[in-house]
Amino acid sequence: MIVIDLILRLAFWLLLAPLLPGIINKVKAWVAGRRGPPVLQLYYDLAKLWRRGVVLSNLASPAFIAGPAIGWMALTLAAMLMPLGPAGSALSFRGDVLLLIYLLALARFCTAWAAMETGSAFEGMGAAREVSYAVLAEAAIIAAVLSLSVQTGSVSLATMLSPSAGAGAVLLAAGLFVVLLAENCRVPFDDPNTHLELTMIHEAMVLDHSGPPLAAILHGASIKLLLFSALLVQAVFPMGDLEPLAAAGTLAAGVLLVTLAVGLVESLLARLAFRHVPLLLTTAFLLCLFALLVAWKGGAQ
Amino acid sequence: MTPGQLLLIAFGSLAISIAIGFRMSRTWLILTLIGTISGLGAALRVLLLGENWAWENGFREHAFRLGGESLHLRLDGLSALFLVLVSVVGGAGAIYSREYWSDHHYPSSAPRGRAWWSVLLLSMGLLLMISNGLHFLIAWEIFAISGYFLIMLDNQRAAVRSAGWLYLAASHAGTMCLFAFFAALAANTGSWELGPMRDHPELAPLFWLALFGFGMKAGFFPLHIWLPSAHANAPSHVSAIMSGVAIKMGLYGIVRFSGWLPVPAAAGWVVITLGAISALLGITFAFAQNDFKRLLAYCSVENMGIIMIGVGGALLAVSHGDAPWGQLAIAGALLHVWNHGAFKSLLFFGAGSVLHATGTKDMSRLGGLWRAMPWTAGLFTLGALAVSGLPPLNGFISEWLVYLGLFDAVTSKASFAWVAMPAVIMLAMAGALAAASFAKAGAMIFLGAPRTKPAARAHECGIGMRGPMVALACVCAAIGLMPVLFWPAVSRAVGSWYPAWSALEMPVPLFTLGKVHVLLAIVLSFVAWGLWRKARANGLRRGMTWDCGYAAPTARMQYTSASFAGIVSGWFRWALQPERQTRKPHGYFPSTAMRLERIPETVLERIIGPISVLVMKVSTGVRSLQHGRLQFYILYIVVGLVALGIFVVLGGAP
Amino acid sequence: MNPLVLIFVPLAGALLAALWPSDRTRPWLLPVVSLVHTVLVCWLFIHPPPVTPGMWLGFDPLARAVLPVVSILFLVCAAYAVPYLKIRSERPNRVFVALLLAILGLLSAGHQARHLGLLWIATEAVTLAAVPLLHFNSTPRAFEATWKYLLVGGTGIALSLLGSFCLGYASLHGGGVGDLTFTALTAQGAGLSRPWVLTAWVLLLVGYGTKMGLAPMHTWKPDSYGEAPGIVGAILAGAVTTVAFTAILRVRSVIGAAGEGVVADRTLLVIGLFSMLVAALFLLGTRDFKRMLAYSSVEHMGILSIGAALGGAGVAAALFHVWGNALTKGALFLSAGNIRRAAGSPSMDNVRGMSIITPRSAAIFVTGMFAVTACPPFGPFFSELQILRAALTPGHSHKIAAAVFLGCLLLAFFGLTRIVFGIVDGRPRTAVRENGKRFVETTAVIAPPLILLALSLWLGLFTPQILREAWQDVVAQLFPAS
Amino acid sequence: MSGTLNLLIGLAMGLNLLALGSSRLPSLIRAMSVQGMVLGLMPVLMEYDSLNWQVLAVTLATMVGKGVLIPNLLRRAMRAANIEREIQPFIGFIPSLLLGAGGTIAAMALARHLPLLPEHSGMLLVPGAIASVLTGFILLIGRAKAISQVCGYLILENGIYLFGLLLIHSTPLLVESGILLDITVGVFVIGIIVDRIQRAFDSLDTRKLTTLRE
Repeated sequence: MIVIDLILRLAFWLLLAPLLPGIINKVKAWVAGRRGPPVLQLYYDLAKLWRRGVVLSNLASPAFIAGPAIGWMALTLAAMLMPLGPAGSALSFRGDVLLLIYLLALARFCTAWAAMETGSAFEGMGAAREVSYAVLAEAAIIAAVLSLSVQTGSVSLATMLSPSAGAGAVLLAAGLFVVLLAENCRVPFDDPNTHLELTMIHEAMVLDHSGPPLAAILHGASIKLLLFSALLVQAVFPMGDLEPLAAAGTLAAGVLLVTLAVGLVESLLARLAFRHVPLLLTTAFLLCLFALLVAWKGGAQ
Repeated sequence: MTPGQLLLIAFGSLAISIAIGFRMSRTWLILTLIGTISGLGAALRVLLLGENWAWENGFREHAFRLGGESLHLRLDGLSALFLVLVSVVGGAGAIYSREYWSDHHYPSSAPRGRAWWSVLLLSMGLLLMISNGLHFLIAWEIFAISGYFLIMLDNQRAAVRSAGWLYLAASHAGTMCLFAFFAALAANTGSWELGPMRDHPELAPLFWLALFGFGMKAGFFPLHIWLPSAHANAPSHVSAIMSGVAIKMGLYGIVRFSGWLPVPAAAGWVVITLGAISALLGITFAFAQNDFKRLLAYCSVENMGIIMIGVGGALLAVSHGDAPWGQLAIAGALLHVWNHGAFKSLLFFGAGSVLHATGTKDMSRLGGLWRAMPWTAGLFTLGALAVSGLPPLNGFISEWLVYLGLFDAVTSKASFAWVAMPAVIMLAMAGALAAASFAKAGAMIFLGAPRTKPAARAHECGIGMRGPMVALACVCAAIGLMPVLFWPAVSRAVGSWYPAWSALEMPVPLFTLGKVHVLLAIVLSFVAWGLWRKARANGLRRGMTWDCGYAAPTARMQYTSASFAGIVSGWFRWALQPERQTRKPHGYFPSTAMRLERIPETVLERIIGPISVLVMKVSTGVRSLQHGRLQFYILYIVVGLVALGIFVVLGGAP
Repeated sequence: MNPLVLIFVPLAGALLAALWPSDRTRPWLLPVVSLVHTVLVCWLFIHPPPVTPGMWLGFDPLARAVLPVVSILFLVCAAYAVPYLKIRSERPNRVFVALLLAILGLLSAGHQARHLGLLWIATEAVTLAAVPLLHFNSTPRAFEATWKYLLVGGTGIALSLLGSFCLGYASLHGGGVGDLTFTALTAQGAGLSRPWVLTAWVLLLVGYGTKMGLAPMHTWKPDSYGEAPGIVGAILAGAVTTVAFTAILRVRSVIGAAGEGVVADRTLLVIGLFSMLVAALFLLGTRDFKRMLAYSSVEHMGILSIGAALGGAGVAAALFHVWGNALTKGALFLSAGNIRRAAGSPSMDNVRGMSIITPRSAAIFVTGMFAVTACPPFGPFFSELQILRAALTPGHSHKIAAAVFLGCLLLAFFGLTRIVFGIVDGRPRTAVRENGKRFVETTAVIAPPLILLALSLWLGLFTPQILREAWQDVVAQLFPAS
Repeated sequence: MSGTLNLLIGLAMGLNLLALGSSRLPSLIRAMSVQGMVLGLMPVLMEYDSLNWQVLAVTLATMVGKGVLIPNLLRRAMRAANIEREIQPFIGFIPSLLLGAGGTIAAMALARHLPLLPEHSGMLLVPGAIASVLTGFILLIGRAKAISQVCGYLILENGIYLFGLLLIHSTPLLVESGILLDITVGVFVIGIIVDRIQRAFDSLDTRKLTTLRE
């Protein structure tokens, strides 16, 4: 039974994740009045990349390939910990939220490590930016998580996310949405489409990757996006007291909504200048912090 | 064998090895290993079988006393926990030093180094067991001074000398506080004997003395001034034991006496705050360093901060009616003592072999070493993952416990627990920064292309240095994958810290976490291997780094350590106060341009420096009174006479 | 046995030395005579003779508690003097040897003096006898140092004489019959006239404080310690200052009996702390490692007077410190003498890397430095910790004093380590390496400081109970109240 | 009898002022020696009813020591160094005179506060002693030439001796003679050192003696 559950879950995350970037691109195309690439474009790309050979820099060590693999798997396992509405999570225990956060950190570490492998200045730059902005992002996430656990008096995702939304839901939503944009390298932090390497964070880190490792990276990124949107939705929408089906529906709708929002942001906003990025992240952190304080006070009364 | 016998063997062999160390390095190594192993045995017996061991000299009154006090040793859970660390790192370092600081390379200082190493181990071991104020101070001072002489092994270098002096001065400042602490303790209780005395509320204020005195050694943030330079300039095996074990002695002091004595109400908050600050600022400074040993040293400041957060949480819980989350916090802190000891020594050993191979500590002169020294690279990477607190390694377990404690504190919504919220957030930021720092360190040292010739000519270290590193790496992995096995020891230590929490039941998730880690390890390695296979199958082509098509990349075009840390050091400019020198390129055919960035020892150079300058001014002023003119000397006598006369006439009222 | 032998044996030895024909064999008189002296002292220490109140001289508890260390220090220095005088064979040593022995006798007299006037005479005699020893090197610097020693010391002596008269007059005015033995004065107690007693206390404190070298009367110390041979420095710092300290203790007991103990203690505390502070500030900056020893001595005199000010346990600790300080300082002065001789200069500006040139002396010097800065497990550590404990006793706790005390110890440590490691570590100056006649570290010059250091260690770790009792007896006799 | 005594003490005080005011060394030395003689006489006057050989001996010794021996010693040193006068002292002569006078008045005032036995109440012993001690200090601090400093020191000792006379009746003479002995020995030593300094620096100007300093 557990095995089947695991397999289904795995399938869900692995298969569904690449859909989101497709949707985002569609939205952008639609806003811009273009036809745009098919929704399943990422699936094609992944399939193609999976069959391609690999060009390995002379300087790179085997970790150049191990890095993406570990990052990919770390994200997948993190996803396993993320409850899916009524379905709950594959495994839930006190403090699993911390494991989730640190698995994300592990993924980041490995990506950055792999990026530094080639000794390319661009990838070094990308890695530096990635790890630096992560500091603020981590702060925001932990604040958000704290506020959730203050609301619910629990430290395990399953119980943290289920009950009805707390007083700080709006703040939380805003904060987490910004974090989502930052962590997934979307506009206004990053632009997955441009190829001006200097302006990029994530894309700059994977310049030298090719073939299956690149596929792993792209797929991992899509899983991360789905993960965050699921987190955002369940943190904000009250679905603890809904029927299972309704809850599932709400979750799906919410995720779709988030994706659309991301798409709209991407098509309406321009990239921020780098010196403004920390400002925006700090704002996100402050939003989550306020959410936390609201939750704390709310409990005190 | 009983702990007593084991300890006898340990101290005996170490004592002999002091004398032996000057001559026979092999015998010395064997003796030291016997000593450390039996010490480890004794500690484990106490920790696992829970047979606390105590010994008072049964001789006649006045028969055999040191300084008029009869010897009293005791080895309980807490001491044993630290003793394990001393034994493991002490033994590993002894092996490592034999190749790293060999008679062949350092004929003059290697024998000294061996002897002082044994003295250091011996004094730390005794320190952990002595329960008499006078003897504690003796062991403490011997420990401090042996550390000094170990740092000074290479005392021909001026940098080493100044670092050593700074260490000695700071350490003595701490010791003076401890003088006051123990003297006041003895004056209040009427005896030098130490032990549980929570029932003397009047002793509570002494905690501040202990906090400063021991904190000086523990090196948390404002008191860390001596730490970076000392750890960076000492021989690497010394840095390893200094950073992995010696500073823990300061922590032992704080934990031990906060357990034995009553603590003031504010203690918990202060300690948490100090911990949080040193965690965040420590790692910020670490990230900004270019010297990888300095980076490691500052990272120790961060880790002490993490431990202090845990301890502070526990103190807070104790002072507010034994809130159960305090147990998790202190357990995490004590486990982190082991973890930090393990991975920090591993990292310093790795740093040592890099230094040994290339002769430079500057990361921006290294690079691409993984090819020449795969073992070091791999083990260093493992250490880096562990120190960044990433699963599935040991760092995560302890930080997870501390986090859990703080989260429970917050969710308990007790009004005094608010301090846990900022602590958690700062801890998280520190975690992210740690990952950043070690991504940088590993990448700058081992990845990319060699930036200088020595880096290109590097060679792998021998088995004598590799062995200890492998052993410590195994410890990291073991704690990470099987935390459950280590829980009983930690809970024993917690019990002996605060009896009310003895027989502490294991938090269930730890077991799950262990399983998850094992699964994680398997999956990750399997997938990594699989992807590698897949890439090979698809055809693996070696080529030049693409680098956006730039045809002639050179090693000097790589991102350097300073530029990697640039963003963050910009955010923390207020704390780091970086000193920048830049020469911009200009003209149509730009000539050479440069940008130097130096991170000063802010606290030392911006705060302590001016103060000491002031003191020296005063001293110079006073010294000018000794100007050699006899007439004035006699005048001084008259002045003294008159002053005393007035003082007496006023009845000596101050 | 009559304690007078302690005085007459050395004086006879001095006479013999003055008449002894040969410069080459004369130095051997020193160890021989002082060995006899030490044996006698130890014998008296174990079988203390009865002390009748009226005696002017007697092996009383205070003498019993202090004289042994003086004798031991002297013995070791005498043993060191033989090789030293061999090295300095170019200088005639008749006066040197004779006066050293005379000083031993006078010191014994001073420590045993139970009479105000006698005490003063002995002290002054010691002061004057030390003069030719100071300019043994007979360089202009040595003469200058001697001149300052003579006038500053003389002034101090004069003041202490005036003080003695005042105390005498206090007793006279209080209806005393002019018996100046301490027993009589203490017995008269509250009968002494208050204004005269206070005047006497101030004058005597300044006077004997000058001999002790308390700030601000310490100015003679660095000059004379800096210019005198190491052995003379050792005896001055370890033994001669002790006489002044015991004198102050005896007077203090009289003042206490007169009911002015509180004021006396306050003055002692203030002047002690002041001396420590001044010494610490000087130590931070001075660059000459023999003058450094002088300032360190000033600091320790401050510690002694603080201990005396704390009464009871403090006084016992101070006597303990007298022992520890004498032995450790002796070791430091002798090893410093070796280093000075080998390096050819006392200034850290041109001395360096002595751990390579004179490894053994350097090792002793460093260890002695740690010992003298109250690093365990040497004697001074235990005594200073006991003083600290006395200062923090809940009943009459001097928290601020304790804080200043520790602060000064710390500053002094900074200063000492700075200088000592400055001259010990590093690469030796080539000039020093190649200077013509190399100083060889024979056992004869290494053993004495080593023995002193070992004694200091032994004293700290295994303080014999009989010694503790001797110190307690002093407290019981001089400070019956506490 | 105390009338005569006070007369002598007044004389001594006057000599103090003379010593302070004189720039020529010989007159300084002479003042000091005369003062010594005067003081030497005093025990006889104080003890004249119970006169015994001890007192006489002390008197003789004092007068010879303070009045003859020491001054000659100093004169010799002075001649050796062929210096006649004190040039540019640290404290000028007029200021030292004023200081001395002020000191004497202060001494009178201070002495009031110290209780005296009836038999001493009429005498100027205490103020005289204090005055000479002050004079001694002023000379010690204010003069540059070694010889004048020695004179200052001796005047200081005179003051103390003067004070000691308060006790001459009660305390055994051993103290007194001991003091005398010390002073003489002291002065011999001083004389020797002065001589040595004169040789080493071929001058007795203490301004030259400032090589030992921080």
